[in-house]
Amino acid sequence: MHEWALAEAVIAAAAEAAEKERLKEITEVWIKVGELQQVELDILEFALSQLKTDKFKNAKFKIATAKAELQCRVCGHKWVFNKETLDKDAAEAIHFVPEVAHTYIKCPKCGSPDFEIIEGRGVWLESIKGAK
Amino acid sequence: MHEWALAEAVIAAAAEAAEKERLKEITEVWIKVGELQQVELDILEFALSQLKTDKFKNAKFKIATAKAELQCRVCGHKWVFNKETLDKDAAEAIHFVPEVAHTYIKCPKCGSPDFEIIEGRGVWLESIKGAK
Amino acid sequence: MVDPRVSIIDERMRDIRKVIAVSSGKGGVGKSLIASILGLTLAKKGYKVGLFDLDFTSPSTHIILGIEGVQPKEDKGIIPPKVHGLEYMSIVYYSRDQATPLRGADVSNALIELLSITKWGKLDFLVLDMPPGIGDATLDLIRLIKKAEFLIVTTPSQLAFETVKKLASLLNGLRVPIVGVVENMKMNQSETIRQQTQKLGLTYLSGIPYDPNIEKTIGKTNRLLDTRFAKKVEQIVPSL
Amino acid sequence: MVDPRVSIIDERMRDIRKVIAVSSGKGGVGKSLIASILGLTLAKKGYKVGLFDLDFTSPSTHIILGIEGVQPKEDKGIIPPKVHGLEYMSIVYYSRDQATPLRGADVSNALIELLSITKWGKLDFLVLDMPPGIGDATLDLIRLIKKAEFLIVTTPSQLAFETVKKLASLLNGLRVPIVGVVENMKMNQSETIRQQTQKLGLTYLSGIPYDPNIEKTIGKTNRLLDTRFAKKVEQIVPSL
Ligand SMILES: Nc1ncnc2c1ncn2[C@@H]1O[C@H](COP(=O)(O)OP(=O)(O)O)[C@@H](O)[C@H]1O
Ligand SMILES: Nc1ncnc2c1ncn2[C@@H]1O[C@H](COP(=O)(O)OP(=O)(O)O)[C@@H](O)[C@H]1O
Ligand SMILES: [Mg+2]
Ligand SMILES: [Mg+2]
Ligand SMILES: [Mg+2]
Ligand SMILES: [Mg+2]
Ligand code: NI
Ligand code: NI
Ligand SMILES: [Zn+2]
Ligand SMILES: [Zn+2]
Repeated sequence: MHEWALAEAVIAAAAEAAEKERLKEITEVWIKVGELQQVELDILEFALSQLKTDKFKNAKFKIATAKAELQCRVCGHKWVFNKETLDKDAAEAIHFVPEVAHTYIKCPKCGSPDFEIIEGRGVWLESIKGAK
Repeated sequence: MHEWALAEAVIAAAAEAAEKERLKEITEVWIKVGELQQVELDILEFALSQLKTDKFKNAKFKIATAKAELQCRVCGHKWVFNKETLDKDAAEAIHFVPEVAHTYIKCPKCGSPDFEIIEGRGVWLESIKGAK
Repeated sequence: MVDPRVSIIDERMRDIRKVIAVSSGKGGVGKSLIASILGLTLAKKGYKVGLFDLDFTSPSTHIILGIEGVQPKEDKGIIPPKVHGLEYMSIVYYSRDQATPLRGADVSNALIELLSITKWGKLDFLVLDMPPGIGDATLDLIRLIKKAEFLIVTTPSQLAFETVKKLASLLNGLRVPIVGVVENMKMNQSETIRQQTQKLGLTYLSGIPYDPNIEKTIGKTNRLLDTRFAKKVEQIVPSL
Repeated sequence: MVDPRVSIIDERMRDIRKVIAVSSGKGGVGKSLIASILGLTLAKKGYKVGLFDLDFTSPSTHIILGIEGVQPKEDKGIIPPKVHGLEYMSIVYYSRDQATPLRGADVSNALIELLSITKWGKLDFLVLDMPPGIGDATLDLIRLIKKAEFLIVTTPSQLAFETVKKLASLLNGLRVPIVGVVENMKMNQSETIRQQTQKLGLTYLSGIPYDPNIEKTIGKTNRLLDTRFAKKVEQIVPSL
């Protein structure tokens, strides 16, 4: 349920972006959600709908997900995060703070925890559309 | 004159890349040099020519330079590094270890040393061409 | 693409009156002990206090405070549990106190994540236990929490004071408020650090003696508050 | 685009027999003092020794060794000056000992730069003074210098030993060799840390007493070598 806090951030960031572009109304908000964080999309969507301010009253929220791709800094190996290979507690911890992936996940090829999350971390505001 | 050490690194990296691509001979080596580090290009070129091993005997080294663009993490301001605004010692220190830029350079807009070197740091191997 | 998290941090800090970052260029000077005891002391005085351990790769306030077996609640964000009167937040809730090797970019990301999802509510003081060095956590704090004030810890050693000078010069250059300097682990009555602190234009807040018995009180909050150490930390409160 | 620097690091390390990283999850445990005195001790025994200060945001070995007014020479790379018998390298040559706020990515870049341009030549030992925490410098060292061995420093405090356990578990997981553990600032004869070290399967190298007079010897290499501290550091040598 901390998805609510993330939704608040998205609304705040979209409002800021609209301000910058001098939009009176926001019609579309494109959001990208990385799978590493295992955000519950229906809760996120519900929260977004509840948090709508006036500017967003006709806004559609378009959510795309991105696979979480990890790359080892030691051996260069790339792989995709698979929640099923983790125990429940570890998966939940990563849900809150994706960086603790470095505690629970190791490079499947060389065993190093020194990998980069090259894609699929967190919630991003891709773009907004609206009317001036 | 530590350009020599950088040239050695370029030759080693190009040889590794050639190995990976199974090239018998290298004909072109594209190098990018960022201006932040103020590498002396004629020394770099001379060093490269002297360090050529057999595989490189017909190689041409193509060197492009990139302006050093810095961006402040606090206020977002972007600017281009200008050596002339620094005293000689600071410029020389940055020549050896570009990161000490954070000691001598501040964001011209907000005064923060917390900026990112978004382009124009160091010496890069862009690509190689050769024959199998 | 925009990272939406930074847009909500001001809102999350809105009802916090003061943010005190206990810091020092140097490690091992007593930042974590001072941050913990300062938190406890303020709570005992009736203030609403949060304590946030930002030393993600080597957290220690949970050991000092003997905190185990609690977890934040989830309610439209995460709500730090109240332990010994403190709203207490640490990465150990998620790392389970196992080795957590993090590069600077990861430290920055974890910090921003926790700042954006943690709901502190109304606080008089949020005490931050900072990692050593002048790196991602310190720079992000300066960047993201405009109301943060720094409490700088040193020891009588030249080695520590040199790094304090560097931190102070960085903060001064950016006009970030410095509450003052605490000299910890004093072995004698030397006034050197007091004088050097004042020469830098900074307030000398307290001189805490070296106390060989402090180790025995670690993990036991009542006993921690009974030490001379705690009495000396209390001297800082009026300056906050 | 390829960063060519990492391709030359093996070559730069080729003629170095042993690389000893003096480290600890914790700050302020004596890493810099031990690294400095270990370097001096090895040099006095006739070994060819390099000392490289990798605590870029809070360097201190130059203060401990009283090094001032020297700079590397440029000769197809940079050649560390020989000071007190040590080939000595530090970022202070370039930061002029001013505040150097670096994020982790900068620490990583500066480390790779210096590793790729520094010509140590033939050395018996390269001693590395590591920063606290488990961050970019430690991870890059593990990644880039395969022959690095870790000498881990702790104090008798639980707070320090907890971070040592984490560092050891990281290194063991990666099969990085650990020379052993040094217990610094011992206040009494307690065997606790020795026992806990052995329980982890690690070698207990030396127990160094707390010495209130060590501060007075800082900056004076002859006096540093005359301390009991130095005698205890000498005990480590046969294990290297
Ligand atoms: N005044 C003091 N007297 C004795 N020991 C102290 C004192 N202050 C701190 N310590 C001890 O010094 C070590 C470092 O303290 P810590 O708070 O972890 O420092 P930091 O957070 O700056 O790394 C710990 O073992 C702690 O118990
Ligand atoms: N055995 C000891 N006795 C007394 N003081 C010590 C001892 N070892 C280290 N110190 C002091 O403790 C402080 C931290 O030492 P330092 O080598 O800088 O640690 P680190 O590099 O781990 O941060 C310094 O002021 C140093 O002089
Ligand atoms: Mg989260
Ligand atoms: Mg250079
Ligand atoms: Mg601490
Ligand atoms: Mg040190
Ligand atoms: Ni959740
Ligand atoms: Ni040069
Ligand atoms: Zn790997
Ligand atoms: Zn700026």
